[in-house]
Amino acid sequence: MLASARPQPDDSVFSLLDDDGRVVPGGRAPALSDADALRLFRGLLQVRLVDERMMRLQRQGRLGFYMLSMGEEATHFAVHALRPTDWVFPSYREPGAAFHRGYSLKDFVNQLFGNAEDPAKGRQMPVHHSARWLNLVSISSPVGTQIPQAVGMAWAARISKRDDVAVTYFGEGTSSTGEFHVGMNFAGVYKAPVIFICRNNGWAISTGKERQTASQGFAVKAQAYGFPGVRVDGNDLLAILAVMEDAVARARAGEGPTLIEAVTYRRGGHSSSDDPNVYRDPNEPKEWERRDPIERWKKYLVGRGLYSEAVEQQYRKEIGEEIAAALAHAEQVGPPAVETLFHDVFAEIPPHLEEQKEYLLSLPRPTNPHGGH
Amino acid sequence: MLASARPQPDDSVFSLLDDDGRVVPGGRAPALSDADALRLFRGLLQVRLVDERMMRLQRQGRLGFYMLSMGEEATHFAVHALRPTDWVFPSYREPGAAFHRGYSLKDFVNQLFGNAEDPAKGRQMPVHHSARWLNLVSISSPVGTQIPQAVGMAWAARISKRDDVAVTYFGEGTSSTGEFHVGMNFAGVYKAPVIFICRNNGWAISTGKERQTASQGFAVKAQAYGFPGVRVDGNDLLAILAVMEDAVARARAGEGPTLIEAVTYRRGGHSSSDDPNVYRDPNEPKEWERRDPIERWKKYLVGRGLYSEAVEQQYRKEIGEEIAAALAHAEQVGPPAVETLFHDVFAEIPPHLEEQKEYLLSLPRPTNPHGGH
Amino acid sequence: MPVCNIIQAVNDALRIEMRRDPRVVVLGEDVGKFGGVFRATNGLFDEFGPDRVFDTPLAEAGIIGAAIGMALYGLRPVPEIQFADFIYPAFDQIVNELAKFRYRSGGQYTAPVVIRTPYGGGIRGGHYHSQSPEAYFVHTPGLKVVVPSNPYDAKGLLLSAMRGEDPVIFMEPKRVYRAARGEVPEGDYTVPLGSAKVVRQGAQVTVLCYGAMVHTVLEAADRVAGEGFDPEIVDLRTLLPLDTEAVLASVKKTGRAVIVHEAPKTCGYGAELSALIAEKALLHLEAPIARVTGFDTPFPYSLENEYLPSPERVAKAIRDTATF
Amino acid sequence: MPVCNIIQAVNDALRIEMRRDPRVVVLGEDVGKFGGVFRATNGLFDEFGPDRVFDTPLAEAGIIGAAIGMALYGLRPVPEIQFADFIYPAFDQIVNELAKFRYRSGGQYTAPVVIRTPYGGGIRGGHYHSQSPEAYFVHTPGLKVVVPSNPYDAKGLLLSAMRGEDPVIFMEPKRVYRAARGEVPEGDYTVPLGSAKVVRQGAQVTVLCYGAMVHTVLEAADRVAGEGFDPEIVDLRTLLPLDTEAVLASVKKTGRAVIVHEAPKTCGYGAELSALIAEKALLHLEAPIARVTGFDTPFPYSLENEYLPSPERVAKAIRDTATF
Ligand SMILES: Cc1ncc(C[n+]2csc(CCOP(=O)(O)OP(=O)(O)O)c2C)c(N)n1
Ligand SMILES: Cc1ncc(C[n+]2csc(CCOP(=O)(O)OP(=O)(O)O)c2C)c(N)n1
Ligand SMILES: [Mg+2]
Ligand SMILES: [Mg+2]
Repeated sequence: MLASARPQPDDSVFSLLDDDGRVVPGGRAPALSDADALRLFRGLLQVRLVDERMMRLQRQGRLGFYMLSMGEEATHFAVHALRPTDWVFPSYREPGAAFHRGYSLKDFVNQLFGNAEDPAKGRQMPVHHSARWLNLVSISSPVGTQIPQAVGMAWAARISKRDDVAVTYFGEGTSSTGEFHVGMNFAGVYKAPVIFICRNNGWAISTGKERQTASQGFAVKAQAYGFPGVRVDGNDLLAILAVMEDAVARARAGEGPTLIEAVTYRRGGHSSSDDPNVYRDPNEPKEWERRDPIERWKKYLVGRGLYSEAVEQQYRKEIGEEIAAALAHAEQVGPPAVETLFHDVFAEIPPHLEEQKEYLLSLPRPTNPHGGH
Repeated sequence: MLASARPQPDDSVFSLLDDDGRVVPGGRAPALSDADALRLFRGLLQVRLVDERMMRLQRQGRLGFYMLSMGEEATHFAVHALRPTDWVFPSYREPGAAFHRGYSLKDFVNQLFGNAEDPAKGRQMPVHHSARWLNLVSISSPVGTQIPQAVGMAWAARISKRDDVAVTYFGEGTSSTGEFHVGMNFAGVYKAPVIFICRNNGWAISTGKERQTASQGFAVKAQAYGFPGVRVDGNDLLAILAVMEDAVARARAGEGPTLIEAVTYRRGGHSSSDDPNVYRDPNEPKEWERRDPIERWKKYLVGRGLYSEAVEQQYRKEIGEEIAAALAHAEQVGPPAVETLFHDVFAEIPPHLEEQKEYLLSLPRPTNPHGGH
Repeated sequence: MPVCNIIQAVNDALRIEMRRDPRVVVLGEDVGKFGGVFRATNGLFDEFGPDRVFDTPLAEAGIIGAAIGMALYGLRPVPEIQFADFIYPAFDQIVNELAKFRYRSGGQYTAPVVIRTPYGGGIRGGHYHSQSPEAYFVHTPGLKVVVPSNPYDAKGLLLSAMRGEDPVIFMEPKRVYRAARGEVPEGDYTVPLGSAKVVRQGAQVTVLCYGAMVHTVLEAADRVAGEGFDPEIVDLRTLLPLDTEAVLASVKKTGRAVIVHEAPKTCGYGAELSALIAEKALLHLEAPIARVTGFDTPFPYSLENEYLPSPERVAKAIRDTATF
Repeated sequence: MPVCNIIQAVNDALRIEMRRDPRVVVLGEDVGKFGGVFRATNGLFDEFGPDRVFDTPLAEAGIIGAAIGMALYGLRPVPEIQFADFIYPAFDQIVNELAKFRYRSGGQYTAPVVIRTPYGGGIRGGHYHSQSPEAYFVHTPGLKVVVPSNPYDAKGLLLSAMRGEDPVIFMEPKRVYRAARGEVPEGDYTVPLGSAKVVRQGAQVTVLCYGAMVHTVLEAADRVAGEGFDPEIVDLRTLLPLDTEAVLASVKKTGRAVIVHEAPKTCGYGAELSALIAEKALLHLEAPIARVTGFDTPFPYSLENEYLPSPERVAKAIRDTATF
């Protein structure tokens, strides 16, 4: 007599492009200008190239830490459906979302180096960007904390009678946190204009997705909060854009939140500190290579007659040069000035911090006491 | 194209007894001996009578604080489906669950008074019982904290290769906490033998249930965790027992957790400190009076030929006398000895606490410095 | 100047600021129509409506997380945590997020959220309706911590907190919510954060205290004054930033210090005060620094009067320190 | 006696205890097959299987909440929190539940859970992989707090913690996880909780420290010894219960105290040490008590070497205090 659990939503994942980049029969593709289609291609490429370069740099000991998103790049460009006045709360694995909103490679690399030109003043580890001028909210390491914050912001927009929406990204592992629940639940209750993008890349460090939940996928979780959830092929940029357009329209129209589960795969390690071969079958990532989101988008461009080898080479060259220039610059910029250690704790430096600052400034600048990094 | 939220489970609530205590046509009632049916009746009555007496006492200023469960008593007796070796993690509003497992009125009242004979040594506010000898876990005020604990215990039983199950109670408001999510999710992943009883009594202090979630009811939330959820009429003890028997059988057989939403109503205030007429329509509770769980059970007994006015009067008399005796006793037992303040912080008193103890014992015993309570 | 209690003063401050600044919103459990379990938000829902005063689902992490998001958008949220004992589910949001937003973003983002929460014992609330968690927040860089002891300060400090640019933990002494009454000017005024107040001038021993304990200390002072002692009492009002000057000036004058708080002794705020004095005024000291505090046990129920610093215990510490 | 590092010592202690006591289970994020992001649980999954070593979903509140439930059932859970910076989502479970179970149930229930967590800076981890939250736990009655500085103590203290009847926060100094090497006996031995160790005898000034800072202090001592100073260094090992006798004995002997820790200064553990001395050894003091600590800012990234107490800063404090 137990009203047993309703059948879980089936495993089906919404997609628009097949593996060869063709729009599936009957697929209603969103409108996308040629320029935008190419811009997105360039964006995808940029993330890939930046990742490759930074991982190399890290291996060479020139960069402390890095997190790459190989294979997940398409998810970053969900933000294409937003207006500049909308807000994005990223996690650490969507640099493309920042680039697409206008975050420069120079700022990006300065942040990685935590140098004096880092827009966030060298305060955070690499890949924790912050760009107030782009409505990109400061990234935090503790996972999930941004979820209720995004809801609060969306709700603030609504009670301020503006139609801004907020988007937040997180991994499938993060759906296990209390903050996920609390944020999703507030969003449902307030019908806040917020979109939750759960990048289901299969892994949370060494922990597989089936260890995060016994539910069939993550989109189903929206049912607990009374709003729609949708599973989308996270390697299919066109499908992502379509789903996002709907979700944004719903949010802007006051119809409330949407949970988007983007099914993808973390082909690399969790971070530059991680060796995934210790805990997973090295063949697993290979299977996902043929579903590469960039290759798929390229084929889509081919289908639209927009692709040419020359254009790609041009992009690669430009990006490569930009990266090189940004690196060359960043490496010669020094660290932030010592006194900045005490700035921004409060709006004004209170007396006890002023005293600590003076004490520190009175000392000789330390040599690195903990061994070189 | 959004795979919009699946239809919410309908509002239907499983029940077996109609308002006149008759088993509904086709209803498969669980086996219940005459003795048990009567024992449950006595238990229901006891909760009601205890609540009435304690609220009076509180109003007279003889008791600091009390929380009553008028109208929700049937939910307490879900524990009837358990073995004594199973475990119960109650919230503050299920005294019947404790009584049914053997918690005496004497212990109950001593706890309310926090006197030297309180089994928990006067450490907690009234209605926060603890009875290790009955596998009743110490009740905590912060709501929801017991949920992951119950899961951990259930899972401990499983990995210890025993078939004990754990049951935890909480209110519908508590489903909004992070702990609810985290506990439910762990339970799903580990298939822990645990039963979650969500007493949906419509209110969390002044906050109505529709302010806690945008989902249709609370049972649906189990879908997010990959195990069954069921809505049961929380004023129908027979239905509760039936649903519990199934859930316990599933748990013991290693089939995993169940979420039971018991739909009921908080007819009284949140606690003795609360006046619900400030925030809700005074007619609302009246509508629920005709669905009184005790009246319904009485009619069920009548149908089974078990009820007689004389038996009820006998129960009432016995209970009344037991309460009176427990009160008379509790009121003359003094508070715990001063030195007990320092016991049980750790297994042994460490030096710094020993010193604090000696200091306190060296002082004259204080008169109540903060005005009488 | 009408006489009112702390709840009324807090309510008044909220109302004044909500009228003055449309960005101010109030959120929390039961703060809406009901007006809060202590009635501190009473009437605000009626006056400002459901877009500025909202009941939330039961989740402190959500209350603070959402408040942060609202503040990032430009609003001025004033969330209520029903009891300080229930603030811990939001601890990560407070300690890792709220406190660090300005710093970690290099000053780009600020989250001026003022968290109001009733704290402290003396209401027969046992471990979960009596705690004084101020030390956790004082130890967290990026938060200001304010604890008024009376209606005048409560109103003036809360108005300052809401007008500041930093996050503030505003702890209200619930034991004296209604008992501490005093004259409170109508309309607008502020008491600046970071300034302590000498509430009794004296020459012999400095007593540092805050919140509900100020009343206990005043009672103790009355007793010992009758015996010829002459304590000076400093009501700290803001724990961070602390009015170090006022503290040190008084201790240097008297050469003796007694520190009083309800929270457990070990690593409580009193430890910081004592360390400050040992660092900056050691040579002025003529007696060991005494701490009169809650004991290092969870807050008890039946024995709360034994647990809480009493006028007797404070009086004894004053005598012992003065005659050392 | 083989030489090993702290990670190996911790791993060894876990293995010994899991072999000895079938009630011991290990849980946390990535502690299973992978063996933990710092590899402290390496090999345990293979030896003890999935019923005794489990990966959890990503939720610290669940890890600690479940561990409490397991302990109530009679198991001996040793959860890992991946970084101390991520312990706050479990703060309510730790502070309101774990710490109070024995007390609130009048001794009926106990939850002897040992929470292992790497803490501290010096690994270029920024605010969220560098924190030292020990003061929060020391201020919470009902918890023991242990911070080893070297492999020998790490193993012996962890074995003691797992065999005790109380909840323990076991903080592992990740900066020296691999760098601090030393001889560690094979097999079983314990180092009792609550006993400090004088790691350098000296006559002139007492330096109190723990965890990774012990190494910084030793380096500072080497420098100042060359200049003719003679500091005594006490490695506290257990912060609660503190070995008060050892601390006071040393301070009474030297008459001077320097306290060193990484956590922010205000209301840090050093405040308690200072207050203790000001209470119990004031008359022996010949100089103000100095604290060399992290600054009252969030833990920075680029400037972490400026933030952390350096041998230079400690050396300066020793010189200043000794010559005061
Ligand atoms: C609260 C918290 N606990 C633990 C960690 C350590 N940690 C960093 S990333 C990560 C896994 C996150 O997995 P997922 O959410 O799937 O995101 P992904 O890395 O796959 O993008 C963990 C456990 C953390 N950052 N925050
Ligand atoms: C974490 C936490 N926050 C707030 C409170 C204050 N509080 C006590 S009971 C309650 C409402 C609980 O409602 P519900 O879960 O529906 O249980 P009910 O009282 O209806 O049985 C609240 C908000 C608390 N006890 N714990
Ligand atoms: Mg992932
Ligand atoms: Mg309820």
